[in-house]
Amino acid sequence: MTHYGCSLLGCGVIDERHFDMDDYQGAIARWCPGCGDHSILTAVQRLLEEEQLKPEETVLVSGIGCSSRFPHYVKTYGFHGLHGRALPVAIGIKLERPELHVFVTMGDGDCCSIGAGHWIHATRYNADMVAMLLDNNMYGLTKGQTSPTTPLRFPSNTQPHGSYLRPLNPLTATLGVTNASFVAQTAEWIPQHLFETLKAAYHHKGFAFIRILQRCPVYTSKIYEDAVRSPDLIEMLIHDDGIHIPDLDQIYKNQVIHDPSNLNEAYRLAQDSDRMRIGIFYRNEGLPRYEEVRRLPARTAEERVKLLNEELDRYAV
Amino acid sequence: MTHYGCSLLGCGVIDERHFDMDDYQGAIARWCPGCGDHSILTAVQRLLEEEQLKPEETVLVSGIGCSSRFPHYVKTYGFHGLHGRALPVAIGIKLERPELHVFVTMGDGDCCSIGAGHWIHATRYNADMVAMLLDNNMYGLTKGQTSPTTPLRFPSNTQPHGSYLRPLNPLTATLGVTNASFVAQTAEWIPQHLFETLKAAYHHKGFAFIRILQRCPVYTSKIYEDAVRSPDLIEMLIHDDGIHIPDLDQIYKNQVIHDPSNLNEAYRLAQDSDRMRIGIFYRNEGLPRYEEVRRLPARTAEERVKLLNEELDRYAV
Amino acid sequence: MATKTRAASKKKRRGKAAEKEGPEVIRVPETTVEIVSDSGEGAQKCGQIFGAVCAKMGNGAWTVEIIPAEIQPPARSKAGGSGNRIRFGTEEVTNWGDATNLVVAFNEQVLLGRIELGALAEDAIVLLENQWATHPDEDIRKEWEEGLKELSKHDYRIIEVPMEEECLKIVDDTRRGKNMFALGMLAWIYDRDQELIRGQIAHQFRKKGEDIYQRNVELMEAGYAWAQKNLDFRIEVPTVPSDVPKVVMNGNEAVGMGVIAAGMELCSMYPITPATSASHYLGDVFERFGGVVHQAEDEIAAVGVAIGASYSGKVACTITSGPGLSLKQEFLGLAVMLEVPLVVVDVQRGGPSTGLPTKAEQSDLLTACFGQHGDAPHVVMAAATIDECFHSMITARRIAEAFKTVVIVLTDANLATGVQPFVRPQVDARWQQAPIGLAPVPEDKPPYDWDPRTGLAQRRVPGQPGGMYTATGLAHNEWSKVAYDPDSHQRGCQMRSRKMAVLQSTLKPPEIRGDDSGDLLVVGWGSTRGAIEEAVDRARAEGLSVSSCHITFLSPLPPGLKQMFSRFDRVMTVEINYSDEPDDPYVTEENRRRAQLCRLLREATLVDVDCWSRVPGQPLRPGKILKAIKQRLEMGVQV
Amino acid sequence: MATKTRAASKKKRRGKAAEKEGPEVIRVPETTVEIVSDSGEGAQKCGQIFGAVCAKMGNGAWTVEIIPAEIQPPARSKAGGSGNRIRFGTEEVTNWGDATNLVVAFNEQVLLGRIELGALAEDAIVLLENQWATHPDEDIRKEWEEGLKELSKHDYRIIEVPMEEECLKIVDDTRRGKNMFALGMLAWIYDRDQELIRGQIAHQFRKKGEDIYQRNVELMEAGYAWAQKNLDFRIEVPTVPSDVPKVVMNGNEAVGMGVIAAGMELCSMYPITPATSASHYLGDVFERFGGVVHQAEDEIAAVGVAIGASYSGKVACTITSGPGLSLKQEFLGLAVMLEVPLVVVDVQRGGPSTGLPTKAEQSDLLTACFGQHGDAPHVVMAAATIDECFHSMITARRIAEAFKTVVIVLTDANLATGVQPFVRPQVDARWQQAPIGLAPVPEDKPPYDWDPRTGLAQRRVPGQPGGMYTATGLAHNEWSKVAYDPDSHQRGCQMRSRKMAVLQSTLKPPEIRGDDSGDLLVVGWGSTRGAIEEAVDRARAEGLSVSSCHITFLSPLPPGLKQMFSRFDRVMTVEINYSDEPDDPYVTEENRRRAQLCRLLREATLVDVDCWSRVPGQPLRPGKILKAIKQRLEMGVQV
Ligand SMILES: Cc1ncc(C[n+]2csc(CCOP(=O)(O)OP(=O)(O)O)c2C)c(N)n1
Ligand SMILES: Cc1ncc(C[n+]2csc(CCOP(=O)(O)OP(=O)(O)O)c2C)c(N)n1
Ligand code: SF4
Ligand code: SF4
Ligand SMILES: [Mg+2]
Ligand SMILES: [Mg+2]
Repeated sequence: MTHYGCSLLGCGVIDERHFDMDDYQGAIARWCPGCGDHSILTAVQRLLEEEQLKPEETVLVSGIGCSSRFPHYVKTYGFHGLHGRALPVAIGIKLERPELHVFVTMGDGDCCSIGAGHWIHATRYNADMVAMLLDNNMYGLTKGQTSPTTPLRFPSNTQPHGSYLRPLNPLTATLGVTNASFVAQTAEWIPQHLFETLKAAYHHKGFAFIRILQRCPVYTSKIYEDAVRSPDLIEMLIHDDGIHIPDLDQIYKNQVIHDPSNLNEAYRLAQDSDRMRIGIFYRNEGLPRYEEVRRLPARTAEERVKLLNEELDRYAV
Repeated sequence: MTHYGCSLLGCGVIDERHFDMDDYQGAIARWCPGCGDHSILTAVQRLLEEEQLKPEETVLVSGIGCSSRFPHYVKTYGFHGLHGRALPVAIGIKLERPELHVFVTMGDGDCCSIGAGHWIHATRYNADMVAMLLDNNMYGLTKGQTSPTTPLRFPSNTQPHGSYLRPLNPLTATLGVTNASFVAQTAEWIPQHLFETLKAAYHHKGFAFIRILQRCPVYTSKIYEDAVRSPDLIEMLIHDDGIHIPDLDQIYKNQVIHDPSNLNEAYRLAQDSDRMRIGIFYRNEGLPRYEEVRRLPARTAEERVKLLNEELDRYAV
Repeated sequence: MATKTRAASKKKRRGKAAEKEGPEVIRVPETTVEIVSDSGEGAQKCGQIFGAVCAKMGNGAWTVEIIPAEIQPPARSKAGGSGNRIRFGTEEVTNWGDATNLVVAFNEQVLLGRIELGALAEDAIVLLENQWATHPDEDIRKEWEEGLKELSKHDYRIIEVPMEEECLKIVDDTRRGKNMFALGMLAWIYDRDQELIRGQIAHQFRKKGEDIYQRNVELMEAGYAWAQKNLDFRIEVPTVPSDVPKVVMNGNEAVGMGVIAAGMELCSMYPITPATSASHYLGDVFERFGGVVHQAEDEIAAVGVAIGASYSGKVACTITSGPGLSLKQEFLGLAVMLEVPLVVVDVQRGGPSTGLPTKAEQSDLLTACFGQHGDAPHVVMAAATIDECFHSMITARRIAEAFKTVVIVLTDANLATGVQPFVRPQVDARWQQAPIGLAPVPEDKPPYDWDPRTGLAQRRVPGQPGGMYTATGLAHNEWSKVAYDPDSHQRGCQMRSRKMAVLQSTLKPPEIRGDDSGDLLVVGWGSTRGAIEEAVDRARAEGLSVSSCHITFLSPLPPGLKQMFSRFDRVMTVEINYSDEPDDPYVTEENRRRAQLCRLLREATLVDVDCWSRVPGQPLRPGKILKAIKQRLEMGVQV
Repeated sequence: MATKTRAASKKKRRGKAAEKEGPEVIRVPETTVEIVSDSGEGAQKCGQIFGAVCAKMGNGAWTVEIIPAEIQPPARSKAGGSGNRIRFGTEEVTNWGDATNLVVAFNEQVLLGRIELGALAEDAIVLLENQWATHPDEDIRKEWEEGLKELSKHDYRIIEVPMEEECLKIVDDTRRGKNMFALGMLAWIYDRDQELIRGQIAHQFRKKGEDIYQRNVELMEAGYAWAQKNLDFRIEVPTVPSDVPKVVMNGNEAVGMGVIAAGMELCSMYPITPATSASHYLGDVFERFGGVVHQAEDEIAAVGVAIGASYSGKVACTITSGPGLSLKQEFLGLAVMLEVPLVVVDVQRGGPSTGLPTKAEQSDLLTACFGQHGDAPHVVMAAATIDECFHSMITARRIAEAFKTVVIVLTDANLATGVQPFVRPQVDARWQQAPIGLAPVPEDKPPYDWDPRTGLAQRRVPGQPGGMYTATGLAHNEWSKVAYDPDSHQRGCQMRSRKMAVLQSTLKPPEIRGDDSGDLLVVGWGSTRGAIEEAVDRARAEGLSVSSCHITFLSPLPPGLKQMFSRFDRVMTVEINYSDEPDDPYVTEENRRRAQLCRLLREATLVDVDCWSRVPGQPLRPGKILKAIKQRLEMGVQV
C-alpha cells in the first residue's frame, strides 16, 4: 500500500488504494497494560479501516493527557497540542479544510476542566467532527489528581481524603448547550458498542460528542470494576435510530427504548445518575454546521487582486 | 450614618447603624440613558437596603464590560477585575471570607463567552453568592460585537451580515451542570420581578444564577422592544416556592405553575424557546456549598507552629 | 505652524477694525484643528470628513480621535470630550503635532477639559457654541459664566457661535446636526472643496438614505454661510496635489486591508479595544474575498483556531491587544515549537492589566519578545506608519512562512485610529499565492528535515500523501517523535534559534536620519516615528547635532546597531512606555527601570543607551521630544 | 571520588585472589550510586530509602529521580529506565555530581540506556540482574547476550546478581520485591545502619500493613546476606554525625512546608508536572493547619481564586510550571495593578510549549520578568537549594505584603524532586501573623495612599468599615477611581515602579565565592548553585583564578553587580536554558541569542557578560561546567 492514486494530485485518476488496519498503525501505544485507551485506539483504527479513510485526509487532534497521546499511535496526520485546547485547533482545521476527517480525543481533565469553555462553544459551533471524551475520572498523565468527573469522596493525590464535589455530568452539560447535535455514551470494555457508537458519530453530520467510560487500572481501577463484571449495572438505550446490537442483548438485559430525537427525554435519562446508561442520547442532523454556515465561494488570486483594487479605490484620495 | 458599632471591632457592642439607599450610592453611574443596567443597579441597592447589609461586609465582583462597571456605582467593597474572570475571584473571596456577602455581575460576553469555563465550574462549586448575568445579547463596552446570546441573524460590527449561530441558552447551560442549585430569569424592565428574583437569590444558600434580560438601547434596542411593549409575549413561572407577584397578574397574564424543585421540568421550560419565560426555574437548597465543604477549624499561630514542628520531625535526619 | 500662530494673534490684536476689510487670509504651511463635543454629538464624524477632504485636496494630514474616558460620560463634562483632531499641511504630516490652533467646541466644559490636557496652543482660536448663556437651567448658565471667566485667563481668541440656534432653523434634533454645521464653518475657514465634502458626506451617510444625506448637506452649507458672514479671517494651507495616487484610512483599516492583500484566508479574533475595529473592517468586506472572520469564544480559542488553520495549510492571523496577547502566550509557544507559521497583530493600548483600553502605549514590546515560557524564538516587528500597517502584513506572512514561526506585529491605538493619506499600494498577485500544495511526500523524509546550518525545513500539511506525522508541543526529534534525551532537545532548540540568526543576517541596518555621527542619536520604534523625526528635524534646524533612527525589527534586532551607536556621544530611545527618571527617589543607575527598547538595545550592544519615555495615554508630541533632546544634550557627553 | 574510582579499578585488576582475604574496604570521601529498573519495579523507593538512610547517618547527600520518558515504557527498554541516583559524601553534597560509581540495574537494557546518557563513570561497578541469561524468551536471551557484549566494550566491573532467583525464595511476585533486595545489597556494601533502614521501610510501607512491611524487611535482609557472601569489596564513605538538627526532603515538599511556615491559608493550583507534588504534599497535611488546597478548573481560575483570597485579606499562593505561568500572566498583571500581594511558585520544566514536563530547565526567567503586557513591576526570585525552597516562601510572603505586589519564586524540576538534608528550620510564630486586621478606616483616606517617594501604601480589605472602594485593573488614581488622564497614569506607573527601587535598595550585593577579583567570574541562579560552586572549587584547586557568585533576586537585581564584575577579566553565566554558541553558523556577536540571566545582566551592567548554557533536560554536571570554565579561560581576556 504505497502507491497513491493520482486523484490526490488532481489528475482525475481514481484512487485505488485499499487500507488495512496496519496502514493506520502509528507508534506503539505506550499506555499502561490494561488501560482502556488501548481498546479505544483499536476501535478508532477499525473505524478508519471500515470507512477506508485516507490516512492523509484524516487528522487526529488532542490536548495533553494520557488519552491525548492518541494521535501518535495512529498513522494519520495528528496534532498533539495544549492541555484543554484540542477543540479550537480542530475547529480551525475543519473550518478551513472541511474535506478532512477530524477526530478529537480528550481526557476528562482536558475537556471538562481546563477545556470546559471550548467544549461548550465547540458544541454550539457544531462543526462536523467526532469528539471523544476518554473519561477515566481522573488526571492520569500527571499521576492521579481529582478531575471534574471523579466520583464524590474518591481519593486522589490532590484530594487524598476524597473528592469534595459530586462529579460533573458531561452528558447533561453538553445537552444544555444550544446546537448540541449528537450526544452519546459508551464504554471501552464493550468493544462492539464502542465501535457502533463511533461509527454512528462518524456518520453524524455535525459535532458528535461521545463520552467513553475508560478504565485506568493505575488510578481508578475500582470505579468501573463493578460495571465491567456485572452487565446488569448498565442500561442500554436502544432504538431503531439509535444503536442496537442484538449480540449484546443476552448480556446487557437492562434496556430502554429511547428515541434520540427527544431532547427532553435525553436530558432526563442523562441526568438521572442511578444507572450507567450507554447509547445515543440525542441526535439531530437538522442543525447547521459551522464550516457549512461559513463556507464561501473560493476566490482566485486574480479575483482577490481585482476586488482589493476596488476596495482601495474606496479609500483613494 | 458614620458611627460604626463596635461589633466590627470585636468588642461585642451591638451595631446600631441603619443604612438607607444613599449609603449604598457609589460613583454616578455612567451607562447610556435608557440602559437597563440602571434599573438593575437600583434593584441591587434596594436589596442591600432592605436586607440592611453592611457596606463593608458586602463585595461586588465583576469582569469587564458595561455591566461590569457595576461595583464602581455601589458603595461597598468592589472588585472590577478581568474580562471573563469574575467568578474565580468571587470564589476566592467567599472561600476565605465566608462571612462576606458576595454579588457578581457579568455581561453575556463576560460570562458566556470568555468566562464559560468558570461559569460551568462556579455552578458546580455552588459557593454561596448571587451571580447576575446582565444579558443585553451583545458586547456593549467594545461597541457592538456578536455575543453568544445574540439572536440568529442579528447584525453586529463583527458579523454585519447577521450572527451565524443560534443563541446560547444560559439557562439550559446552567441546568446541565451538576450542583446547579438556583437558576432564574428575570427582566430589568419589570422592576418588581427583578427585585423579588434578586431577593430570592440572595436568600438562597448556594450559587444563585440569575439571567437578567437587559436592554441596550445603543446596540440591541430592537431585541426586547416587543416584549417590553407586549407583556403577552412573556410567560411567568409562578409557584408558592417560586416568585409570585400578585400585582403583576393583571399585566402578565401568561402564567405557568412551575415547581422549582423539578429539574427535568425546569430544563424543558428553559429549553423551549418559543416563549420568553421569567421566574425561578430551579432551586435546590440541599446541595453542599463549597465554602462549607471546605470549612476547617481555625488554627492559632501557636497551633500551627506546633504542628509544623511535628511535621518537621517526620523529616528529621 | 509658528507662522500661523503669530499671524492669528496679530489678528486678534487688530480687533474689530479688520471686519470692514473682508476676511484676512492667513497663510500657513500647516495647522491643527480640532472639533470636540459631548459624545454622541457627532464631532468625530465631522472630523473624519474634514480630515479626508484635506487629504483628498492634496494636504498631508494626520487625524486622531479624541475619545472620552467613560462609556457614557455625562453631558457637558470635562472628561467627556469626544471628537477629532486634524493636523494638516502642505507637506506630508507624520504625527499629531503639538497643539491645536483652532478648535470648534460644542460646550465650554469639553473645551476646558481639552485645555487641562494641554491640547491647545497658547494663541488658539476657539469657535464656541454659546446657547448655554441663555440655557433654562440656571446651573448651566452659571457654569457657562464661570467657564468663560476661566477661558479669559488664557490668550485664546474666543468666537461665540450660535450653532444651536442656527441648526434649529433646519432640524429639530441638533444632536445629529451640529457636527455638519461645524464642518461647514471649517470648510469656509480653510476653503475646502465643497464637492469633495458632499462626496464624503454621501460616503458616511449613504446607508441611511437620501433624506439624511440632504439634511446633512444643508446643515453643512448653513455653517459655511454663517462663517462667511460672521468671520473676519480665513486660513490658507496650500495644497499640493499629489503626483502619485494615494489612499487615506486609519491603521486598523490598513491592517485589515493588509490581511487581505497578504493572501490571508482567516482572521481569528476575540473583540478587544483598540484592535477590534480591524475585524469590523474585515467583517464587512472579507467574505467578498472568500475570507472568514472567526470570532472565537476567547483569545485562547482565537489563536488556537488560527493555528489549526495554519497547521492545515491555510494562511491565518489573529489580531488582539495586550490582555489578549497575555492569554495567547501559551499557544504562541506551541506554534513556535510546532513551527507552524502564524501572524499575530497586537494593537497596543495602555497597560498594565486592563489599563487604558482606548489609549496609545508601547508597553507590550518585552512581553511580545519574552512572554512565552521556555525558549521560544520568534519574530517581533512594529509598524511605524499607517502605510506600514498595511505592508507589514505582507512582510509578516512572508517571514512566518519562510521561517515557519510566529511573527508578532506591534501597532498601537495611535496608529489604529489615526488617519493618514499614503501612497496607494501596488497590489501584487504573488502575495495571494497559496503557501503549499498537496504533493505526496516520500515516506523517508522526516517532517522536520531541518537544514542543520539554518534550522529551516519544508512545510508539511494534511492532505499530502505519505507525509503523515503528529505535530507535538513536547520535545521532539526530526520525525516529530517525542524525545526527551539531552541531544534531541538541545538540537531542537538550536534549530529553532538558528532561524533567527539567519533572518537577522538578511536584515539591513536601519537608516539614519541626519548625520551619521554626532552628539545624540535618538532611537525609536513604532508609531512615534513621525513625532521623533519632526523633533529631530527641528533640533537640527536649530543647529543641534542630533540624528535619529527607527527600528522595524525588534526581534531579531537588525545588524549594525553597535557600530552606528558608537559614532554618537549619546544614544537614547524615545518611547511611550514607562521608565524611571534618573533623578527619581531611590532610583540609581543600577536599579533604574528603563524603557523597553532601551533594554533590548543595551543588552545587544552594551552601549549605555539612555531613554526618555512617558505614558500619557497619548502619542508623544514633537515639542516635548525636542525638549527632552535639548535636556539630554545639556547633560553633556556620557562616559 | 577520584580516590574511589581508582581504588575500584585496582580492585578489579586484582580479581579472584582477593576473595579469600575477606572484603577489601575502599574508603572514599564521596560517591554516587544509582539503582535503575523498568518503571513499576520500585527502584525509586529503594533509592529514596537509601538516600534518606545516608542522610540520617550523617552523610551529605543529593538524590535525584531517574524518570522514564514515556507514560508506560515497554519493559526492558533503554528509554524506560526508572530509579534514583544518590550522591553522598562525608561533607555536604550540593548537587548530583558527574557520574555514577556504582549502579544496580534490573536489566541490561535500562543499564545501556543510562550508559548512552553518559551517566556512568568509566570505571563504574555494575550489579546486574542476570535472570535474562536463561529467560524462556529467546529474543530476550539474545538481547542479553548482545547487551553483555556491548558492556564488555567498557571498563566497568560487572557483577552478575541472581536477584530474581533469590527473591523468588521469599515472594512470588518479584516486581514488588527486588527493590528491597537491592537495598539490602547496598546496605552491606556501604555498611548502612540496619535499624535506620527498617525504620525507613516502615515509613514507606506503614500504610500497607504489617505483613508487607515484614516481607520487605526479609527481602532487604536477603540482599544484605547475599552481598556479604558474594562480594569481595565494601565501600566506606565516612559519616560525620551532624551537630545541628537536620531534615531531609525534596524541594516540592520544602515548598509545601514553606507555604505552611509562611502562614499561608490557601494554595490555589491546577495540576501540572513538576509542580503538582507540592500540592500533593499540601493536600495531605494542609487541612490540619486550617489551610485549603483549592484545585481550580484551570490555571487562570487558580490564580484568580488566590487573588480573590488575597484581596480579601488572606495569605494565598499559587503553584505552577511554565505552561501554567503563561496562562496566569493576565491575572498577574492585574494583581500588580491592584497591588494585591501574591506569591507565585513556578517549578520550571523544559520548554518551550509542553516541552519536557519532567525535566529540569531554567528557561522561564524572562517570561517571569516580562510575561505580563504593559509595565507590571513585580519581584522575581529563585531558590538555589532545597533549604531555600522552604525559606523563600517566607521571604516571598513578606515582600509581597510589604510591597503589595506579586512575587514569583522560581524553582525547577531538579529541586522539586531532588532530596537533600539541610539544617532544620527554626519555625517562627511571627511568620504566622495575619496580614491585616479589620480596623475602621477614616473616610477621607484614599485606598491607595501612596507615599510619593516610595510608592508604598497601606493595605485595605473588605470588612474594614469606612474603607469601601472598588479595586480596578483600569488606570486609576489614589481613590481607585478610573482615571485616563496623562498625569494619573504616569503617576500610577511611577508609584508601582518606585517600590522596586525601594526594594532593591534594601538588597545586599551577592557574596563572592573565591577571590573578589580575578580572571573569571561565573554567575548563576537557581538550582545550578551546587554544581557551579563545585566546579569553581575544583578549578581553584587546580590553581585557576576563578570565582563565582549566585543571584537570588532576579528582578530587581541586587546592587553592586557592575562594580563586582569590573574586577574580573571575564564574566559569564552558567544556566540551564538555551543560548547560541558564539561559533554557531550565522551567529554573530550581534545576533547571538544569549542565556536568560546573561541578558538581564548585560542590560543592567553593560558589562560584556558571556554565557555557557545547555538544555539537556537534566541538571548540569560540575565536570562539564569545569570544562566550560577552562575553555573560557583559554579564550583569553576580553576586550
Ligand atoms: C496548561 C497546562 N496545565 C496543566 C498541564 C498538566 N497536565 C497534563 S495532562 C493533565 C491532565 C490529564 O488528565 P486528563 O485530561 O483526564 O487525561 P488522562 O491523562 O486522564 O487521559 C494535566 C493537568 C499541562 N500540560 N498544561
Ligand atoms: C482578555 C480581554 N479580552 C477582551 C477584552 C475586551 N472586552 C471588554 S468588555 C468585552 C465584552 C463586553 O460584552 P459583555 O460581556 O456582554 O458586557 P456588556 O458590555 O455588554 O455589558 C470585551 C470583549 C478585555 N477587556 N479583556
Ligand atoms: S495512567 Fe491510567 S489512563 Fe494513563 S495510561 Fe496508565 S492506565 Fe491509562
Ligand atoms: S452600550 Fe448598551 S449596555 Fe453599554 S451602557 Fe450603553 S446602553 Fe448600556
Ligand atoms: Mg482523565
Ligand atoms: Mg453584553
